[in-house]
Amino acid sequence: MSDYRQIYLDNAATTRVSPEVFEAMKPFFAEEYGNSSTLYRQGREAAKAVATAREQVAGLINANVPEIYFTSGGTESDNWAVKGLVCGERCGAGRKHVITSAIEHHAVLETVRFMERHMGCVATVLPVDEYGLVDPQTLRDSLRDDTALVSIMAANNEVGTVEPIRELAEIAHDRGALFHTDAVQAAGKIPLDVRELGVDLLSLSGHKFHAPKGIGALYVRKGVRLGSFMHGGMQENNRRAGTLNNHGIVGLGKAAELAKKSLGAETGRQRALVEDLWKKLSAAIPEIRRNGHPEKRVPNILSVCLEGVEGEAILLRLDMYGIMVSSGSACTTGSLDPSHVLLALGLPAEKAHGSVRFSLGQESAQEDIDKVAEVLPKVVSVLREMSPTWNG
Amino acid sequence: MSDYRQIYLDNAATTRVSPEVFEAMKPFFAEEYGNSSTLYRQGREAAKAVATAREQVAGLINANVPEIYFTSGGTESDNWAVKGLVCGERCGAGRKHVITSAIEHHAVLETVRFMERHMGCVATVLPVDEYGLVDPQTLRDSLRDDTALVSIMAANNEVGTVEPIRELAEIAHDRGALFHTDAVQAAGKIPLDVRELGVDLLSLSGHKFHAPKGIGALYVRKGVRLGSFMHGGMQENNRRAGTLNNHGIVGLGKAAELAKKSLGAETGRQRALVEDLWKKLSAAIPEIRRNGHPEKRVPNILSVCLEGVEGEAILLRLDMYGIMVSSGSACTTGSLDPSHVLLALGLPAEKAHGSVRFSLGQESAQEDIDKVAEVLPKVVSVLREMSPTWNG
Amino acid sequence: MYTDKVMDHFENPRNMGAIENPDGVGEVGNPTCGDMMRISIRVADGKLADVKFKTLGCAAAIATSSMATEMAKGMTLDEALAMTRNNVAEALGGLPPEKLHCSNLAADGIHAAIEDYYARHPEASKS
Amino acid sequence: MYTDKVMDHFENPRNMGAIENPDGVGEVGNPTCGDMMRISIRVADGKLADVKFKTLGCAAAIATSSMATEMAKGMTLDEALAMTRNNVAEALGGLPPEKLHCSNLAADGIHAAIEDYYARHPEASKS
Ligand SMILES: Cc1ncc(COP(=O)(O)O)c(C=O)c1O
Ligand SMILES: Cc1ncc(COP(=O)(O)O)c(C=O)c1O
Ligand code: FES
Ligand code: FES
Repeated sequence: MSDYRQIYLDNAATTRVSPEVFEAMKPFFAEEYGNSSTLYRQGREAAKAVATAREQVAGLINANVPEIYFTSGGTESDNWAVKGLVCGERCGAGRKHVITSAIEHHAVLETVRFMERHMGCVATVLPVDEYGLVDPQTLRDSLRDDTALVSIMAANNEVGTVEPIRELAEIAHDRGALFHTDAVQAAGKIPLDVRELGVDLLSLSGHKFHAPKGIGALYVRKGVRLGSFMHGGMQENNRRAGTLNNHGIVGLGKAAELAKKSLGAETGRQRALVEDLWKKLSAAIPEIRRNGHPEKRVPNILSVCLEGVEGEAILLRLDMYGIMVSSGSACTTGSLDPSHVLLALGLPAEKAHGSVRFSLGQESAQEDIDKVAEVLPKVVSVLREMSPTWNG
Repeated sequence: MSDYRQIYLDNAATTRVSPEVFEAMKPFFAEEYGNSSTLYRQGREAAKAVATAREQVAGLINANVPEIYFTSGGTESDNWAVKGLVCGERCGAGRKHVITSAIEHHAVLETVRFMERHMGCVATVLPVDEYGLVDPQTLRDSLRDDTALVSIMAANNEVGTVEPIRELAEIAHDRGALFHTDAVQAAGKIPLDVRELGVDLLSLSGHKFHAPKGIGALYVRKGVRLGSFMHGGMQENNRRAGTLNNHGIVGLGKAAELAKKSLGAETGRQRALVEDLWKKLSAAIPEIRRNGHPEKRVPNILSVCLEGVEGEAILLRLDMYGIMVSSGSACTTGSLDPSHVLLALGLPAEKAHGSVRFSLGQESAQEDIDKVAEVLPKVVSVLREMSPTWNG
Repeated sequence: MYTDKVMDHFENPRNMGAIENPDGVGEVGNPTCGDMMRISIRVADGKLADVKFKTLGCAAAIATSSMATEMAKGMTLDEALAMTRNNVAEALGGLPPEKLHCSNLAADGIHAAIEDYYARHPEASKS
Repeated sequence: MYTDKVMDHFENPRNMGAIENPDGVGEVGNPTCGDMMRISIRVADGKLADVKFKTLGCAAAIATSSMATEMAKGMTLDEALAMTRNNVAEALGGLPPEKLHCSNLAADGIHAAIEDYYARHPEASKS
């Protein structure tokens, strides 16, 4: 069965590097390999390419060019934002309180937990409603005079819900706290304008929108005093040490440029595919439920729960047909609890175990949707037939 | 003059990705792009490639495979080693003292300074002798009961001096301190055996030995309790979060394999070229001085000081002939003080300003050496003629 | 991460289903944990004449169900009671360490079904 | 980072050398800082008839020496004294911010040479 066309619907996990991005990066491996902080011609050429990429990334989120700092990915950006603020200048100023949400990525949640356990911080983790939305009033009530930072993601990676960042950032600023948003799942998927959103820090990661793995960026609004996370050389205006990953940076820039260009059209196209998939699946499969907010969401993610089956089993059965998806089941991750996101949305554990996430990318096509709509009902009924909790 | 053959003698800054490495990485951009922690076939393939790379890197330094953790480069490895130990378990155990040397890379020195300024650590920075060697007796005298970590580099990046790591590690262990070595300039240049050296932690960086930029590794001896630096997902045995940089990891593995294979022959070849260069330069240029240890050094670095000229000017003049080198001059880096390494070796600032580093790589050839031997004397005499401190 | 044998039993599970009018039924696991298993057995001449499973769970849970029932079929009740979790994992060529908790279920389920058989048939004496 | 104009003056410096029997000499900078400059001038009719430099320093130091001497030649002493660091940097199409400290030297050196001229020729009155 493995000769089926590969149907990759796990773009929220990682994406294929697009051909234009690969072409843009290619010279930086074995031709323009110079260190971008040296002075000779070859290094200067690399520095120019890095400067262009910085413009492209700034363009995607309407930042000023010097506000973009390159990192090794979304995880580093999130770590930097949280640790650099809380541990740096703000902490010295006596602000030790951090607010985040229950559905953040582990890159934020685990970092906040570390700050609590080892750095003397205090954290408030905001609940979300059944759609995954943070309630602005709850944020308002949780802010304290010593709140250093509020970190709420722009879009959730499991269910796709888009948070009301602009409103939340304003509320944080009213109390003198800074605002970070993890926009790893939002960048390139929905329009992002740091000025309009009013955020102070924003994380993004290249491999989520067709740039390579191992490259990301942190937007740091001009004037924000952020301590360093990566100490060493004077790269990135003395704020992020380490030899610049030129090929990655060039790839990130190119991907940002492409994403910006195609944003409107791709959004519409992917949203239509997702709706079509949901329509077909919900018609063909009994006891299927959609997760996340019906409208406030990124266009490319469909998360469902399937009664009486377990996520990893679905994932591996779909793989037999060349369909690649992801699951929020605990069994997939090797931990004991299923997805903290689904639980935070109020799903009982037994339902959360039966979740599957389809996430589209620029290469996803109607035929992929049709194939899933044909295969998933079969897979689910095979597994349900096996299940002691179905028709029991 | 720009149509000269490019002569790249700045391999200690960064190297060209070798063709085999590029070929090995290539499929991981647009074909095998799956996330290595997913379960479907494509992800499993990526995971297998990562496992192979881990073996290759372990092989280069004679580590056990699970002792290798992938990072975004030398800077991250150094940050992790220092912060993870001092800030993590050891610190809780009341050990707050760190020892390092005056000639470490900024990735270690600045990290140690950060720990002092913000984390309540106390640091001792060991001096070096005129060749750049750390004196074992000085280390012995500096160790305290609360010394958590000794971090001494395996080879210095500016002058190439190789430190007596085995002896130093033993001394540290005698007092219950752990030992980290920054082997970024040593890996792939001289044989490294973590068991024989007896180190607990070792940093390396791919782009210094013909792998791409943005990938590195930290060796963590089994049993060493090291706190995380990058918090988030459960990758890397729950010790280093972030989606794995598959192409980078595969490239690093391949480069490690190639380096190991060619180590003996390349070492000899590069050492002979360096000696030949020194012989020719010292015969042709008056008032030239060699930096670093005459024997205890990596094979690929020649650092010299030239009386009466300034490093950046030499660098840019050599670039006119297509020769790329590096300089320890303050003017090159934009800081006010010249290289902290040359000053630590006891060179007066005016001499340190006139330093140039030639660093060879696997592509460096005799004709490159001959060209430098022909061009540098000309460049130096043009600049000296311009100089008010020469023949006054 | 899974061996070919695990994948084979996952993709083509043996003994899937429920025995009509079984001599014993064992139910282990908990849907809250994402795994649950119901084993039904038919006993003849002190041996397991038939063993079937229904399993909710991951690939490891399904594969161990399939493998364990396959192994148990034809065993005496004593032999089946002596079957351990490790026997099953070994027969599958190993399981990832984080999957051991769910793969324990299969042997436990068979044991529970046999206990159920003894409970229903007090005359059948355990050795 | 350097403009083409800077690179041109660095690669082909104008007015490099020392005037024999100069009317004034200015020495600024410090080799410890990596930069030092000696400007020698010849004065005729209250104007700088010739200006030459010797410079130890980076590309910016050499290029500003070249540019500043080029600009100064033919100026009246007053004009040359009014020449600022910024004039020179502007004429070169700008300099990286971290290079401003060394590029200051050139104008300073010319001023120092003129001061020296006045010191040697008390009869020449400053306006
Ligand atoms: C919302 C979110 N934040 C952060 C990350 C971490 O990004 P990376 O894997 O690039 O480190 C991810 C993806 O893994 C994500 O989905
Ligand atoms: C000795 C040494 N340590 C650490 C580093 C930092 O490595 P990277 O640039 O890969 O972060 C370098 C090179 O820049 C180095 O030479
Ligand atoms: S059913 Fe959860 S790990 Fe197998
Ligand atoms: S001479 Fe040092 S910056 Fe110019």
